[in-house]
Amino acid sequence: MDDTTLRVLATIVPLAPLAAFAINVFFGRWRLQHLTGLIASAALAISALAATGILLGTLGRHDAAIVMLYRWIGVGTFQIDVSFQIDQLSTLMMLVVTWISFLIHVYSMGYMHDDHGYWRFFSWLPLFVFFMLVLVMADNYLLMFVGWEGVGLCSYLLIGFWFEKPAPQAAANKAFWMNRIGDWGFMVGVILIFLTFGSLAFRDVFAKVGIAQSELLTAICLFLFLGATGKSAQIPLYTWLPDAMEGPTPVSALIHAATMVTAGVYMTARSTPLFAEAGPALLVVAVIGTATAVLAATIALVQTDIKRVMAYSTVSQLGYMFLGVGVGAPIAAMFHLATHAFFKALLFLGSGSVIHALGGQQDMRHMGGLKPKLPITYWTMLIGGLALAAIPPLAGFWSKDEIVNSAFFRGQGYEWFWAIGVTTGALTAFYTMRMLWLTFHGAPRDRHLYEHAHESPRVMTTPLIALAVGAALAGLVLGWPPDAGWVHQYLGPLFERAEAIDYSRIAVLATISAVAGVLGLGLAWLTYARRRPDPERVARTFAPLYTLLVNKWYLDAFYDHNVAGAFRWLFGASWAFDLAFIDGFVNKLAAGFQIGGRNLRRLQTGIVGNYALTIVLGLLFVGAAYAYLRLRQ
Amino acid sequence: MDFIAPLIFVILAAIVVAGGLAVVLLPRITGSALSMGLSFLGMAGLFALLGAETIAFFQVLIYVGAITVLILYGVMLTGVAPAGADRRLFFQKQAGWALVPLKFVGVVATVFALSFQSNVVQQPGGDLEPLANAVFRDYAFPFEVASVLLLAAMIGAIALVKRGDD
Amino acid sequence: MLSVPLGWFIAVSSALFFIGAAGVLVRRNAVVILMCVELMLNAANLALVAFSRRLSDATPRGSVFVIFTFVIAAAEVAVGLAIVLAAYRNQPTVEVDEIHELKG
Amino acid sequence: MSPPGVLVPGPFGIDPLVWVVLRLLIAVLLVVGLIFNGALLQILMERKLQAWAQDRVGPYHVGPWGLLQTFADALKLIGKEDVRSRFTDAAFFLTAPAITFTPMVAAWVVIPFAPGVQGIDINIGLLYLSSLGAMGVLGIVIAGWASNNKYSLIGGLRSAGQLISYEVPQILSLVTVVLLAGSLQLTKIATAQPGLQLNLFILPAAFLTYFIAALAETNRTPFDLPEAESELVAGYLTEYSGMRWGTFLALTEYGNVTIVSSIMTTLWLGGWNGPLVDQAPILGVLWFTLKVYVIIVAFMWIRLTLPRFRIDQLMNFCWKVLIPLTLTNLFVTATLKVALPAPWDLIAIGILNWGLVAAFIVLIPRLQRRRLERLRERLRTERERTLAPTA
Repeated sequence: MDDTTLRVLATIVPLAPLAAFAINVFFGRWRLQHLTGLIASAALAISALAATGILLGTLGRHDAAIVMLYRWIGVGTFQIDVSFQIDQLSTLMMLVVTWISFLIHVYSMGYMHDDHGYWRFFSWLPLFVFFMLVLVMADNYLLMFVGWEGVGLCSYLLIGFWFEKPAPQAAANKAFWMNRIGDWGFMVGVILIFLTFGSLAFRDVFAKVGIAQSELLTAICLFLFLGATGKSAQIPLYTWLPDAMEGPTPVSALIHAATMVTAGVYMTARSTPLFAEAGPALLVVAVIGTATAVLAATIALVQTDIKRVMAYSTVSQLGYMFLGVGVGAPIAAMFHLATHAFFKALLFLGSGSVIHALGGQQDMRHMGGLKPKLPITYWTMLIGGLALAAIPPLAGFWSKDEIVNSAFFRGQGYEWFWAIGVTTGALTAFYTMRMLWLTFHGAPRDRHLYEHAHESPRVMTTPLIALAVGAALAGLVLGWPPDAGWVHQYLGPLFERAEAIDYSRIAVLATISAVAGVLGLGLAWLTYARRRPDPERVARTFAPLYTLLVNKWYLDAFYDHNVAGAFRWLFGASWAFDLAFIDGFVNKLAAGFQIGGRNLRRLQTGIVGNYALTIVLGLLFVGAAYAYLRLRQ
Repeated sequence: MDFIAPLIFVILAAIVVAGGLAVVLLPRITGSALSMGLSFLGMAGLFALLGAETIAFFQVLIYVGAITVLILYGVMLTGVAPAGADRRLFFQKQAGWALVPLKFVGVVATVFALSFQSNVVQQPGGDLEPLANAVFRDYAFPFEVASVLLLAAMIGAIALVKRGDD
Repeated sequence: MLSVPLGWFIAVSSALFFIGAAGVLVRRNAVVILMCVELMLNAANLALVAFSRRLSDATPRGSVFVIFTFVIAAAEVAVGLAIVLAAYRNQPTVEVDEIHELKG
Repeated sequence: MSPPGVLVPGPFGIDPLVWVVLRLLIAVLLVVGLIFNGALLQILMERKLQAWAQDRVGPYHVGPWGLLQTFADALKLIGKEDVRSRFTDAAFFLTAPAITFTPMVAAWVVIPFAPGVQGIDINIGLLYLSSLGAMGVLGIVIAGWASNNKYSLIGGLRSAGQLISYEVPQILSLVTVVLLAGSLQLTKIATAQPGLQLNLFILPAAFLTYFIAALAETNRTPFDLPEAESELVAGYLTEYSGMRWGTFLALTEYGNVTIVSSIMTTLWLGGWNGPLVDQAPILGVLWFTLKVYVIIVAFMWIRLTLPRFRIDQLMNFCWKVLIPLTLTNLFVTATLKVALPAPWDLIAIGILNWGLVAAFIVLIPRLQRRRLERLRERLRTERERTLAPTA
């Protein structure tokens, strides 16, 4: 592909959603109304096709293509361009983002059909896609930060989409604040990078990675990772994501499952050259990722809101991705990111379809037995659920397995990560099965809702089917054979291979995790279908544990009371200090000035001319002084 | 041709200085405004003579086309007060007293300035491109700041003259 | 071909500047004072351009400053006139020595 | 044409110094002749066109088909007694027509009629034209002021407000073209449009906005508020008569119309470009004049078709419709020009511009209709409120 074509395509990819945003936001309200969805979807289709074109055109290419649009800031040595880096990583992200977004846009045309904010929805959604594309295509940290903040803004707008209700407002604010903490970290990281390397472009920074002191590099990476924990909902900043489910379901699918929350993973993978040199930073990433995976999976076990189960599941899966990056397998992490985008978007859209069918009911305790009513939704969600539970040969199996296997092969105690990962896999399978069973099987628990349930329209089911195909096949197509599949060959040149792979043991490991997954499924089936053991009795027996889980390990409460309380105390103290010392000093000073002013105000005649005269006299004085000094020389 | 440039200079300088004097001395405020416009025009001519045509036309566009008209607007909206120069004289006396050293310094500065004997060089090809390069490349940031200043001034002016009831 | 010495331009500039300064001191009408301030700004512009042409750098810095002066002059006239109008509305006079409501 | 101040030997062995003076004289005579004759011709044309459109005969007494009517009018104006009210401000009253007339004449210097047929080809031609256009306001304000007549004063102030406001979209539209051509030099802009690759097809939105702004800048209907006879008698012209009036209205107004038409011709219609110009450059004058007159006829046509704006409508239209539109256009054009490589940017800009034109055409009637509905609504509620106690 020649440079001009690449340039045009790379410009079209982000600009098409931006154009859709511009049209919809300016004209959507009055003139276009119900055309906005179509416009946005068409723009996304264009964008997705252009991204595919870029993939096909750059297949054989191993170096990164830089598409510079223009110089954004050029002050002295501080030069920032608006330019895109087209390499394997960004192309993969572009493809995932544009195609998933396209499907979700199409789905939303059905889902949001009767909403009075239809045009508003289809203004923010393409804007989000635009910022997301800027984030993944940027060739420097500052432009990435623009996209980073932009997706945060759109996330805020879309979580609070139904702003007339109090809960979405609160959720939007929470997401905003949590992200702010993370963004602060990211910003500090970026500033440190500039101070250390004198540039923000990825290629310059990575080329010069050796000049930084190891401690400084660790600090940079930890700050960047703090940003990633905010955006990608990891411990300690994960609590906003479950609340973000107050937004419309397509938003949850697109932003809070498939794309935006993976930005942290992408950023960490993109910064691999930094992290690799940064001593303990990778270990921190791995530990946090694993901890988040376990924690979120346990909370997901007891959630009753179908979307919240998904949300905690997303947090958990993101933990897996960070584990992948942390153990030095960014390819596996990116692979999981891609497959996760498919099956999690599918699951969200499927649950959206269920919610749509039940007229807005999200509580699984009111569902049950919906399988005959919603056949397409059921079968597609089943595929998605099995993929999430990592049952071979569906997509999730290949990618997740690779992450935990990488941990195992790393050795040196990293086997623990493998063990925890596999256990968490069983938990994942358990809550997935629980969710599916409670929703679709058994007896209907709410007759009224059941009677009125209906399958969603074509425009919603078609994306479900498309995503189901992806969720079923993506792993096999991209990841077979293990560790030498297409995705490895494609991304391979970007990342150095961390560990040698012992193929003979892969089969054993894969069997173990498959068995773990099946075990989880089976246990859930026994519990909820056969009531052996009865779930209520289990909850009673392990009452303390159950309470702990239902209350989300008391972390939310901890944040609300202790962290916020600590801050409140700090603010109170500083206010008191302010009153006593700073204000006291200022007041005394002011009193002094008052006395002085009372005497000096006679100079203030209120006649402008006098002031002008004073200025001129001052000028004369300065001129005379200058002349005197000049003449004395 | 050597005499033409100094001749033009003298004519333009006379216009500028006479216009400036008229601004100060004419009793009628509209007269002041018009002579200010004249002085600005002469100044534009001086700029053109210096080879800074772009600046010269900006001068016409902004000073003659906008500022003078704006001032005329101001004159007409505030009404023309009768030239009552004899109501409070104490301030004028002060000013006149101050003007003596001021004029003295002015004369000294003028004499001093006349000792710059080197001629002004005229570069070939006009000043449009160097100016554009300077403003939009080297001074891009100050330029942006200046535009923000203009915006602030505009909002401030609107806020100041906006009546409460509309 | 241009044979006007730099000093002449500076002389005109300083003359205009002091005319403007004298005007600010002598005249009592606020609008006239604004005009005189404009004259002073213009005088500065002339000096800037003249020196800039004399130095003949690749970047005409003086001319760039003149452009900034334009901006300042426009802003100053807009805000100044607005203030004069607001004051006039308050107390129908534009004589600066009769407007001293803000006197402390 | 040679740069200013450089001596070139004239034809027929005329001494260089003499040739400079001679050339100046010829140019001045030419331009003055052009302006006077152009005004006479255009007034006749306008009257004939109006008559034609309104199914009348129009002037037919003087000369064959009334062709000499305007010449007679001009003679009458020149011969008229110079009447001036005692209460006018003499100095300003007398200089005001000159203040508006002079920049108009000066503007002709840079108009490129054909390759080589141009006063002077400076590289900031458009800036020159814009700055001269801004100067004319002064004369109108002064005229309104000096007439010592309320109608005149209001007319003058309105005119100043109108001209200053519409200068913004006018210059912004010009800048859009300058962005594409990459030059402020009129000949370069004209030659940058070879064949049918006219800016009119690439930047129709800029053309449209410039056209509208030019209507306002030249005080033509529907923007002729300063001289709105139904409300202001004749605005700033009320106290003027004789040739002073003629200078103001006939010469300056028609001269300005010709100048903005020339600018449009150069910037959007390719200037002198046309068949056979390469072989015979002097043909360019013909093409140029033809294009200019097409635009002038469009001006007259609009005057025949549209009623006058109200002053608030005029200002609203400028600040709320025209300036946002031109700003959008400028922003989009600049972005695309920077973002896309060579052949694509023109295509994209063209598509977006036509889109803007379409949006403009769709939007304006809608806005008007909505305003009208709101007005009717208000009137109805007011009527109901006033009628309520009696009913």
